[in-house]
Amino acid sequence: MSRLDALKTRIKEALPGLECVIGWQKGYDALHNTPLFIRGEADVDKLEWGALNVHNPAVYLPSFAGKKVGVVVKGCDSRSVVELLQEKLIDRDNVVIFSAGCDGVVDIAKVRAKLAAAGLNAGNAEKVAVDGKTVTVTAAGKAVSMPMAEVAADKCLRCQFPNAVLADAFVGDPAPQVQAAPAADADLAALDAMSVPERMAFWRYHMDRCIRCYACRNACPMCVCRDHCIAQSREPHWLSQEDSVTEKLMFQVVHAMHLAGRCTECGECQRACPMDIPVLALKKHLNRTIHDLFDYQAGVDVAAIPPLLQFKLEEDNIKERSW
Amino acid sequence: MAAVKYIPREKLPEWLKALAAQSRVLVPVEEGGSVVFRQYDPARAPVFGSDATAPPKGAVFPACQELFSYAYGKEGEDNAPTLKLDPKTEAQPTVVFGSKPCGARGFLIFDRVYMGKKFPDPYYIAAREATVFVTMACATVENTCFCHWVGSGPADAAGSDVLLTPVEGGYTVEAVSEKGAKFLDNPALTDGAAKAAEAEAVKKASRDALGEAPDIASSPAALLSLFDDMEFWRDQSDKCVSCGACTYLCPTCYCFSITDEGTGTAGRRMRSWDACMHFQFTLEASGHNPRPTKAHRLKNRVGHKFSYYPTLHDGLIACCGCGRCVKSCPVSVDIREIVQNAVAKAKG
Amino acid sequence: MPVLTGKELRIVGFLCNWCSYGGADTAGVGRFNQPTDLRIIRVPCSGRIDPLFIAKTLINGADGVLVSGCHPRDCHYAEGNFYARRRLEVLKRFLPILGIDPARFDYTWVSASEGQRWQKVVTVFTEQIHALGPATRHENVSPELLAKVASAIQGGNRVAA
Amino acid sequence: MAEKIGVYIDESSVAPLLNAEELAAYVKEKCGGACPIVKAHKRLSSPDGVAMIKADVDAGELDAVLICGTSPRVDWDVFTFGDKVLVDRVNLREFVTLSYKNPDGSSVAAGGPIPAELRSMVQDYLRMGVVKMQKMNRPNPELPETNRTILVLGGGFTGMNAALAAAGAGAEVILVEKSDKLGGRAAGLYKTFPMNYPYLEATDTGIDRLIGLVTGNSRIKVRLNTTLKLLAGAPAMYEATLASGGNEEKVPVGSVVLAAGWTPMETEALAPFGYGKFKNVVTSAEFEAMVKAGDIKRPSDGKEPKTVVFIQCVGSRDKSLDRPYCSGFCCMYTAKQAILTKDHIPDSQSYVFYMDIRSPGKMYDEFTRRAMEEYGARYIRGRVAMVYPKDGKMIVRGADTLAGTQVEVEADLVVLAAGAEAAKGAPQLAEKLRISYDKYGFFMESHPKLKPVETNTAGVYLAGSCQGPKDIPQSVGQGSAAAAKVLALFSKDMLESDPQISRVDIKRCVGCGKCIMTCPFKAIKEVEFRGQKKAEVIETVCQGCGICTSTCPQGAIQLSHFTDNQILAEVNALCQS
Repeated sequence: MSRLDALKTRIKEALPGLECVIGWQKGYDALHNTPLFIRGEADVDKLEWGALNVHNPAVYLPSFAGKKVGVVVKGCDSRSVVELLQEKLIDRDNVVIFSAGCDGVVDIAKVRAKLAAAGLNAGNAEKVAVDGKTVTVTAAGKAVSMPMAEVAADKCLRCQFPNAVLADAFVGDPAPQVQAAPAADADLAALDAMSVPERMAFWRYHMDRCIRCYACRNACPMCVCRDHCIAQSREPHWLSQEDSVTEKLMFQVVHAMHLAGRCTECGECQRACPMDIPVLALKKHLNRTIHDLFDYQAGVDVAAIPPLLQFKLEEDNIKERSW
Repeated sequence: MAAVKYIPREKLPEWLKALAAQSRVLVPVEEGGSVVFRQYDPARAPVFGSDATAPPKGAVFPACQELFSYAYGKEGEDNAPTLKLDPKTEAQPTVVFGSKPCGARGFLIFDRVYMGKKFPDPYYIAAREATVFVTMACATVENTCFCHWVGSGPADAAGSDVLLTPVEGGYTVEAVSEKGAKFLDNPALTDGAAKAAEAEAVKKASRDALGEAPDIASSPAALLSLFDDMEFWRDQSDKCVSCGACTYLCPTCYCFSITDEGTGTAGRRMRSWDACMHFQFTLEASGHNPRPTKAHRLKNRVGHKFSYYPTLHDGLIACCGCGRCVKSCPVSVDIREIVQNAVAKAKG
Repeated sequence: MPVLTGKELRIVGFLCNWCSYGGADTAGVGRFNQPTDLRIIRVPCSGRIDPLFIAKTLINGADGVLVSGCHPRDCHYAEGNFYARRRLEVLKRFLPILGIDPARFDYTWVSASEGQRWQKVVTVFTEQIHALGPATRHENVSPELLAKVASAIQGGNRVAA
Repeated sequence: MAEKIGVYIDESSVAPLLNAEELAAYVKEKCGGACPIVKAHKRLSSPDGVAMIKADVDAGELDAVLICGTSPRVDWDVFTFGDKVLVDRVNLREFVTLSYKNPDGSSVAAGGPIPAELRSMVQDYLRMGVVKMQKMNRPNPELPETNRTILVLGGGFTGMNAALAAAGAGAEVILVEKSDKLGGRAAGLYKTFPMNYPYLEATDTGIDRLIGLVTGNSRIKVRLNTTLKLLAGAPAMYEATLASGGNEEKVPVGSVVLAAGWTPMETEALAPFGYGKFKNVVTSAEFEAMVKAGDIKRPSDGKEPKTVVFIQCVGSRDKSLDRPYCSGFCCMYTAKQAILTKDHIPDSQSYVFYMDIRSPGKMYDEFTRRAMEEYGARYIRGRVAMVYPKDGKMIVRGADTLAGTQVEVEADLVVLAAGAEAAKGAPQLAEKLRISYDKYGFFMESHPKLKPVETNTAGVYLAGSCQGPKDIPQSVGQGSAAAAKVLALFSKDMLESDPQISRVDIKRCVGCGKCIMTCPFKAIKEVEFRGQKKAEVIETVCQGCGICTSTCPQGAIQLSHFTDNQILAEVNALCQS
């Protein structure tokens, strides 16, 4: 039985006791899947499992507070579930986790770029076929094959958790671990190579086109403030309505700092950005910092205490300056 | 209507430079993978091939605009309180060059609200009158395009002043409005009669590529009939994450918010885009929110475009079918699907 | 405003009420010579300092930010400076990726009795900021630099050729 | 939100460098829209200054008062104007006029032109003060319970007197003593130099009677073998953590009187005189114990000493030891010990080596004269060069600077008047209480004349030798003074204005509980509100640190007086210009 069929079987069994089960289905075109909310048995057959399941369905869980729901997760998504459980934002008894081994998902932006390089528009995609190591997209009647390694999401290239860290129903064979991960993601490496003034210019360049839709925030499973985010409140009034780069970047700093020690690097912030702003690099850098300072990784242990909510009398890796 | 003119592709910079000498010229350029409208810079080649990620909405209706500055003070021996106001209504002459028809058509929806008799908006009127749209008809269409659903099309000139159509080697140029006619007076433009037929063929081809539009004429009534069907709206909005991408990138969304930004006793009154998908949009001072869930808010977004607005404005749908809300949505919420679902559901 | 026209730079200090604010008072009462660039914002505890205050201050154009609290283990509220230490260190390491020189921000501990230590800290920090010079604001980034970084990350090129 | 702010500039804080009227004009120009009253006054903390502000408040013109002058750590209890108005401070004295020097390090000439740096500094602080005040929220009428218990640290003469004075006025007192008995240094004394009429005889210290009074007082709870581990909170809302044995206990207190006392110098200063090497060299404290036991003997052989040499200023006034100060009471107790020696051993002869006789107390000089004239003690003005044994005696060799000769005395017993040092652990205690101490470990008062028993930590007072060496009468006086100051503090409705505590905006709170995790005082609890988890501050437990505020990502919990908006207003005032 395929992973997909096994998942469907398990979901059908559990569905009667659940408000709904969150997964993925086909979207408006061949290149896009979209979240699926299974409320009846007929919906189960819409379920998809594969490289186009780019979304992190954990983002929806806190909104079902008090109701018992099921969620289908990839390995990376499961870390968000763990983090939500750790922060008591969802209740373990109220969530049933379905999962299967994940062979990686595509980064639609990378696919778009590949198509553009071939003179095609992703907006004309007609067919997508994924077989193991190759993704083939047909657009405007022309098929373009691209190696999965070149269009996979950054997180997949360095994936430590292709299998869920926490699941109630894990079906099929576990997916193999990623071998020979790159030392650093390309975006982080590019920023690392820049001088400090160049980095300022970099953010000035990219944040300028931010439209402040807050998709980065709302797609983030850890942004639980959501409707009460300080970005849009007057009490407190952290950000003005002025659409300057300063204010826009400040929001990214708010988002990143609020995620320090909580971010599982699922990449939804950047994937969601309609303006293709590389906001994930900030979180990647911060995660690296948190790891260096506190030897901590978010979303792997429900019982862990986030590093910024605790302290040591003598810190191992913080050296205070002398005057 | 004036005769069709023609401009070869390589002459475009010449025309743009001439225009830029007289006014602000905004053209679509690539920036970090997105296409946005920026002031024309000969060093940056405009991108006319694909539809801009963000429409040229900000050219007339900025994302954030200072309405006036204010300062409270004291004056004279008796310390009489004073308030100084400094309104900023003047608008800069602007040419929006290379927008797709849907980008310009959006302002038709604005015009009825901000240039109507009831509440004329001086800021909008000044900017609108100072802006000329030189629009580029679509030679190709995308999966998300649905302009033909809402009474528009890939070569729709409504809302534009000049219409360009890409043809072999260049573009045909047609004046659509009187304002636009003045813009054709440039040596780079030659007679385009010979290219007219080819241009018409391009227009037809892209229109044909869109295929047949479904009948959504009943959408105003259908959506109204589903107003209280919250289960329907829950199902439609399940996957929505309540961000503002659809709204801010929509050429027809015209809602705004007003805030005072200042420290101490002086500051500025700002008008900025608002998004009905955000919780804050209808949040009342008491803390009560008449649209507390994303289901309420999505219902409003779809209802406003396909029911409430057309009901008030002679059946004009407040959507130009550009498909940005579909394409840019992080979770691919598809407004076409919702409207069709509503129509189907209302039929029973 | 005239303050920034001279050689003075804009340095903002966040000081905890119980220790460092007292230390700065002590330095004043002792009439210790101090640089004049610093403006002090009083907070009850270094644990009250949201790192975002510092980020906001620097992003909005301040040339330097100095935070000072009670020495570790001497916090008036027992634990505030321990939380602060973690948060502030994380922020300090976050700043460079934003394009802000981390030397523009420092945090330290000064007790209410350490007027002389306060004088030293302020003096050394102010010299450090003067060595860096005025901070660049986003609106003043040069077009050359912008052009240089424009293609640094080729993430989502959605433009058809 | 304050909309009608009265701004008051304290001339005594800004003059002569700055002109208070000019500053008032600046505030009026820049912030006039929010400040209906802007005034300068010669000295705001004077009764006249307070009355002026109070009159404006009573006239109903104001909803907030901004005091621009001294540091908020000073006079914090003077400026309270009831729960209708907010009060905040702008520090123009410590931060501006006292600390300002020209860039070249020179001081500003009074009356000369005001340097641009100084002008911008004072203007920035004034604007910051106004914008912060504009964002300050109205006082909350719900007040936390206040505590008026006085915690006295130190069960010596000073501490017991402070405790008795306070208890006598009806206050509850907790008297903490780190040793196993009350009495402190005085308990080791046989007698003290005369302190009462006719000031002729050494007299009983009265310590036993004092201990009796303290232990017999129902308002005073004595805790022996106990130390202060931590003091958290604010005046009338402090929480003291007391450690005793292995146990810790948290006790609510309203204020603290520090009477930590002193300790005699030890070996380092005493070694040059043979102390520790020769049995017959003893400290004055050891000698006093002999006298108290009625048994003055040479430690080496138990014989009664006939020749006793007292050496004064051992460790005191000694720059080489970094103890340049005078210990104050050694001259007097040495004279007393010389007299007592004669009393106990009539055929004895005392010698006193001294640098100067310092006996400024009432009838003190008369007493030292009696030692010389009636008891025949021989006073030799000069330093002792060396002390060494010879044939069972101690040879004390020194200079007689008045005679200009060297002298040698063959002594049976040498008594060293060891100087006073700050009590052990005094700096650590000071750090716990956030008060200042000098380089010798003595605590610093707020102001030598205006606030002699106050510290710069609100609600913490000091008395006795922990501030510097003092004799018993001075210590008693300070103990009583400290008690009076605490009682004065408690006599006011000091908490009529808004307490500095955190509050939860229940609409914004998402119930994640991060604030509960980081609150050091367990002052936040989880509650259910319309079926949703929310945080709630236990106002009486909240100490006002604000850790929760910087922990909460949605800013739903805000520390009053230091809200995000207030701090942001200050930041904006500094960055937007």
